[in-house]
Amino acid sequence: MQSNSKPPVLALDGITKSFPGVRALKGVSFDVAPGEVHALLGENGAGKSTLIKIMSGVHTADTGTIKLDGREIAMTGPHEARRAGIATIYQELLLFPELTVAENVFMGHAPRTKWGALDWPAMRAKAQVLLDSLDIHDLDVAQVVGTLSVGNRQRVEILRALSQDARILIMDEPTAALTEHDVQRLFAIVRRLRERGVSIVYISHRLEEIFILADRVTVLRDGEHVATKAVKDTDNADLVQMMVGRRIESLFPKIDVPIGAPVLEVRDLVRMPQTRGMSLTVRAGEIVGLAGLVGSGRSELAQTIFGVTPAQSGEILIGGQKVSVRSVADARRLGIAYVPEDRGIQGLVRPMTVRENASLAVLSDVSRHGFIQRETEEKLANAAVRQFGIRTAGIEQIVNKLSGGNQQKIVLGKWLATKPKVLILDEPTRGIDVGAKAEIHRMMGELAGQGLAILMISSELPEVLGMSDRVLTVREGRIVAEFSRAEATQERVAEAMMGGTSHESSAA
Amino acid sequence: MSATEARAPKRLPLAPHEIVLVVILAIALAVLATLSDRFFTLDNLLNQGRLMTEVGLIAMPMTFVIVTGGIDLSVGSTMGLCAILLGYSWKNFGFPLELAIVFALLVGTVAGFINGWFITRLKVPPLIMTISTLALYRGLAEGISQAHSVRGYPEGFYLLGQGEVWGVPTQLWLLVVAIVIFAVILARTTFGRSLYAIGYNETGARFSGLPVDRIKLAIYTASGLMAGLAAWIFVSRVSTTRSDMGTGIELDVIAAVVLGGTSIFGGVGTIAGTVLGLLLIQLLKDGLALTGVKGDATIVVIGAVLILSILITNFAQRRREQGR
Amino acid sequence: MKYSLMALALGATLLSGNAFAAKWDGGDDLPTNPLPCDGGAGTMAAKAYDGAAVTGSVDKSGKPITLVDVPKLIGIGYFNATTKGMQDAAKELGNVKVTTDGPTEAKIDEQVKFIDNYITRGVDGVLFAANDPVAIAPVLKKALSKGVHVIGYDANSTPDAREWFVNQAQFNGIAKAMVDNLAKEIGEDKSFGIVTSTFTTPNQARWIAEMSAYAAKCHPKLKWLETVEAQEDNILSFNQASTLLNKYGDQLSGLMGMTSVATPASAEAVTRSNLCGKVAVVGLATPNAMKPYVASGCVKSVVLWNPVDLGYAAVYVTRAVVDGKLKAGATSVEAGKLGKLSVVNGSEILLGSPFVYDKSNINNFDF
Amino acid sequence: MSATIAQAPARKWRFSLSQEWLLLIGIATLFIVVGLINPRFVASRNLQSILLANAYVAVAAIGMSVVIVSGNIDISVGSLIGVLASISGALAVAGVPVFFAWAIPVVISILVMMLQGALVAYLRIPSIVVTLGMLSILKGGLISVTNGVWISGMPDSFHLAQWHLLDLFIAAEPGKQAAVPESLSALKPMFDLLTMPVLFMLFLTLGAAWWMRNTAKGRSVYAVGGNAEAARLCGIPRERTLMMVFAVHGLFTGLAAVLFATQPSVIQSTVPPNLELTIITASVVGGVSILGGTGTVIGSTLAAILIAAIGSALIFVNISPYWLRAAQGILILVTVLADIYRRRQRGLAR
Repeated sequence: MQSNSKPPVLALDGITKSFPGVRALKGVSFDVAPGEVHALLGENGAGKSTLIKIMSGVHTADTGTIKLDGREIAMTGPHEARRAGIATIYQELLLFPELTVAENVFMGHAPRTKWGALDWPAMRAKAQVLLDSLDIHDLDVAQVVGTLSVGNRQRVEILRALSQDARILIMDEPTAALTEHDVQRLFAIVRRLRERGVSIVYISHRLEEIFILADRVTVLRDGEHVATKAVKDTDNADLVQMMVGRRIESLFPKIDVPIGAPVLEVRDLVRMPQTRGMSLTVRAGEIVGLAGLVGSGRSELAQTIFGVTPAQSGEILIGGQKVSVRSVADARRLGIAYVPEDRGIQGLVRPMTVRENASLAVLSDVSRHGFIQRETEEKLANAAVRQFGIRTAGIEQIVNKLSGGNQQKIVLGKWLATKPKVLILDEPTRGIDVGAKAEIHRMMGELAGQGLAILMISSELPEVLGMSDRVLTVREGRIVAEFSRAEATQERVAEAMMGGTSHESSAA
Repeated sequence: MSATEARAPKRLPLAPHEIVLVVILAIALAVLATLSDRFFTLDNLLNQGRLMTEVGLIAMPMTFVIVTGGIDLSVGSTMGLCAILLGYSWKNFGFPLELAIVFALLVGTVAGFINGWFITRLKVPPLIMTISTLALYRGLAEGISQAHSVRGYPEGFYLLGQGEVWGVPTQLWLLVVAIVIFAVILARTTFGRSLYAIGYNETGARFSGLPVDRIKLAIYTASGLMAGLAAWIFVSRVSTTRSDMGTGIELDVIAAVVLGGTSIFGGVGTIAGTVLGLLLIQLLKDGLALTGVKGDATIVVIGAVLILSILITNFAQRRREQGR
Repeated sequence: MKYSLMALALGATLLSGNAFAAKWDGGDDLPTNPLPCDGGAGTMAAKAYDGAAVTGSVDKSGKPITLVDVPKLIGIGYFNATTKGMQDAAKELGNVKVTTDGPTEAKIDEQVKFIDNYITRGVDGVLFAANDPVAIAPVLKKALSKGVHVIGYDANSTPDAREWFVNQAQFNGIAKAMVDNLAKEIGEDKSFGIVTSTFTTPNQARWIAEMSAYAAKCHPKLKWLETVEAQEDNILSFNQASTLLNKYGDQLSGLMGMTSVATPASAEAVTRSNLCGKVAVVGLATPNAMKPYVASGCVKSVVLWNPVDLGYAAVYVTRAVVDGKLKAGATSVEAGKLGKLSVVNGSEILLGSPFVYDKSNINNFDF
Repeated sequence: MSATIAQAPARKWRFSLSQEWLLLIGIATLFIVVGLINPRFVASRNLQSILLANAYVAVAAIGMSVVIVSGNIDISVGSLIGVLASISGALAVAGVPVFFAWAIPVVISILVMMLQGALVAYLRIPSIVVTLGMLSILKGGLISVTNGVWISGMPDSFHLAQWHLLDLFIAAEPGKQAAVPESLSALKPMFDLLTMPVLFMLFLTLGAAWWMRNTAKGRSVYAVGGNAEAARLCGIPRERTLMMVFAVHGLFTGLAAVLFATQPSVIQSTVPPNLELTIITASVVGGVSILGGTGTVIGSTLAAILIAAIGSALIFVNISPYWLRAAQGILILVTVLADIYRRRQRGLAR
């Protein structure tokens, strides 16, 4: 292992950090060698975020030392970290939507003319050089960031880190919001950076990525360091066991259930520009996987069925009856539920309590003549907490303070309270740790078993393949292929998603 | 284990900011009452209630609007327009007075509806929309009235603004009813819950199937209606109709709502807070005047109290969060 | 912008044409009573006392009394002058204490609240200058019913809401002075514009209506062009006056300022446009604000009563009422250095005829 | 995706241009149409009146735009201008050298605004609350202190707003119309237009636009207004940036107050009614997003001119004065709707 031979560029030793009431880190040690991809694993709450925040200067450690190139440094703020060449790419991309790519890259350290003014031409030129160095050719430095895809926004963040001559790049779940195609491009970029000698701390819940990309892996659990191993010395089951502390039988506990009559039928649904005549059928007890790139129209299709953006033409049938869905309220009444892709914005009202979120989609059920019946509402919320095993201090807990997995369970609970016939899940396990992921998959199986028709949108092909009875692929607003569970393989689905264009070549 | 049913500690009856307000109000009352023996009398307090009714009525829907993260600056102009049309339709169209009142309320409702329609349909930001109609509605009032005031209403008309029912100013009953209705709606109904949800996260509310646009349309319309009601009471109180009625009332209303702890960013606020804000402003104005402080100095005090009360709440909140 | 064009064109067709209306914009529609052209006294029918009576007041004749003065608004030169007159009178009398307090903007509800608070606080008398004659009436009646004497000055309320009103000058008298002076300065067949505060301000509306009636009767060829609103704001007044000058060019020979803010601002506009001598400015104003323009010869005459005297008289009248010296049916009242003032129109005390300041006497005044 | 990329270049440029083009076209149309109806409207004397009398609004709107871009708002600005004008006048009357009578109010303005900035930045009170409170304090305080006495008798040289460009070079005596040399007489109308307030408006607008676009500090305002958290991680602290924003706003407010105070020969020591609304309207009609993060000061200056020109134009086309305010309201609404329509067309609606 090349990484072990060189002295570490960054070494943390015996790091302890407490927050009021919580000990987030208990004597954790961690190091990164030059040109190494070091994966950091752990369930939510294991202390990963705290550790990277200490590395990037957002938090200060209570005890422990941080050494850069063997010299101990005092990390007093993000400024210090940046000066030390440590850059972080957070999960929630921190960009300025109204400003251009070039400006986003150079915000805070823009090139100046000799008069002290910003040197726009130089800024654009430098940004272009950075783009070229990473072989990115579909991004214009003058574009406004707000109009970019998620993948491109992330590239802007990476460019920003590189523009500051970062030697250590911390990436917090960089693939969580990416399409398969963008994931491949990210991998290419990461490899390129590694060749240049940049060290990368890589955090992901997708274990397969660790094996593709990382040199070493460190696992944290409950704020403690469990192990650091070379990737070649470990395997999937081993990692999961270290993370969870117990064995997980299967990530995709698919249960075979009898498939019934069609529940949801969609015919030639049109909503320009993203839904251009789509047809599909989901039957009772069936899980249909919908694969496609971001921007292919998969989420838009779901939102059209759900009434957020009502259809311009085409038919929706529920249980064989033609229905009209003009609003979310219509959809809800017809038994359509949608667990959206963006949990924080679309799925939940995060500053509200568990109780208030749990009842938000069924306010009419917990009220009489428009007055909310507090007891009914509490009963509903408590039932959801029990049924989905939501870890919370109580139903009066503010949702924002819960982990991603628990938040997702609340969204699920909120929509299942509407007693739907059709459940549309959009990226149901994005950014959720392994344990919770398995739990959600298990629930999906159970729900299908109860006769629910489930349409699942996912960018994670293993999830699509692992959970679906049938797989549909979407491209450019149309459904382009259908595979049975037996037919569906990673290659075939991916090829259908890309449409066999030259896209793939640039990713490799 | 995970699925705990243990309830979070019972909520305090009042939010932290409201406690701050109650304390300030109590101190102010105590000090002012010792300084002037005419201040803390039933007569004076009821009279103050009469004087704050218009601002109070408009502050109710304004609380709703601000809770959703919006704002309505056009209320003063709407009030002027309604007042003018009440008098104008009575005098020039020959409407019976009852009809003229209904007409004025209707005009207020339509004025609010127009704000709401542009805001929900064309997505004009509320501040910009209502800044425009602030000018427009006042302009209509001026144009229609041609600067003539309408006077000489029949005696019975003044009962609302100047009379008493069971020893309490008539309009105060209306205000109390409005406060109860709006408070119950905000705290107890699905509508109220929806307002908070919209204020915190409009997209999330939309994706939960709440009729966001219809709710917003409803509250801006309610804002117009209450401005119309305030216009009716105001005309009845001062016995005349002029196009400049209600000028600048929007700032008084917003000051009361904001002092009451409603967040200008949406999601936070209660009617109880707004009522406390109203009382504090009105009683400070009155009490200071009674103890010999001039009007201009009183404005200074109110400005300082506004900033200080929010400051204290912020500090208290931060202390509590750090203590966690 | 296409839309704004359309709106503009539409607006122009719909709303234009007021220049040919018989009456001047900004006047009210109450009956007018123009004075005879030759300067006679005009017809004034003797009228019985039509003011109200105070109930339940304590007899404080000769004893110290506390008064509150609530003008339309505080912070403008005119009411500063009336306040000064009141303080002068209080000092002379020795047994009167007057406080001036009021809203910072001329808003009717604010003024009502101020008076209401002072009634609660307990004063012996309220002096007021009404923002609206009707709107202020209920609170004044309340004062009367609580034994508080109520005396108006400058701007009247309805007579049944106060005891007496100290009238600075009859509306028709002011109107005659203004129009006669204008006609004298610009000539009988010339055109002019008016700068007023707002169309809803009662005194200004009354004056404009009276001027319109008087001009129709005595100066029929004088041509009114336009009235513009300028609040009580000197920058806006200046802008509006400039706009009139720019719009009408040579056509415009005179500007009338209806407030103590508008008149100096109009003079300033004329001065800055280098139109002194070509455009005459006539108007109501306090002498101090007009001194530079009168001195430069840009303004020949300013019409006004003495607001200091007005405030002074108001306090004397109140004292007389409290002492029982001024009762219904009286025909005159003693007012210190001002001498005997006569009672007119039932329950009004007349300060005198409007006064015309010019270069020769303006420096004798300082307010 | 490729479609977006194809039209990507120059989008930002076109966007920021058209924001201002819309207003410029509006102004031009207004002048042409009203000029055809009444040629005196476009006479240089009237143009001068319009520009001169509203230059201070435009200058104040520059500061307001900076504040709004940073995601805040200031409704105390009208009251502060009233207070500063009185201070300026009082200093001049008291015999303080004229330069200090101009400079001291500007310094006070910066300090007051920084105080408000501190409350917003460090104590995290929403700007609307801070400035609403300050509005009350300033408004009441001004009358308490001055008792509403008007200020007059300032020395001639105090009246900065009455200086012309040529005064600086030719006339020794400010305030008087300079004698224009023969050789330049053809240009006289232009020189007449360039009074001090207009020059201030021009240079401050261009200067501020340049600063907002081409300096790190200027861009940091957009950064904080667009995404305060992201800005912090770029080494741009929200707190210090907001302090700077309010200080800059204070500078422009102070200058606006001086232009305001040095115009009339009598200074009213009351707060100009609704001035804050006029200034905010100019910023907002000028295209500054009330949500923060976008907008330019050139737009706000053009909007200030447009609004002022509308007010004057309506008198020139003989709109009944009773309907003047309604017509103004409709025109503002139309401008706002045109802007929203335009954004929609370009898919930029939020």
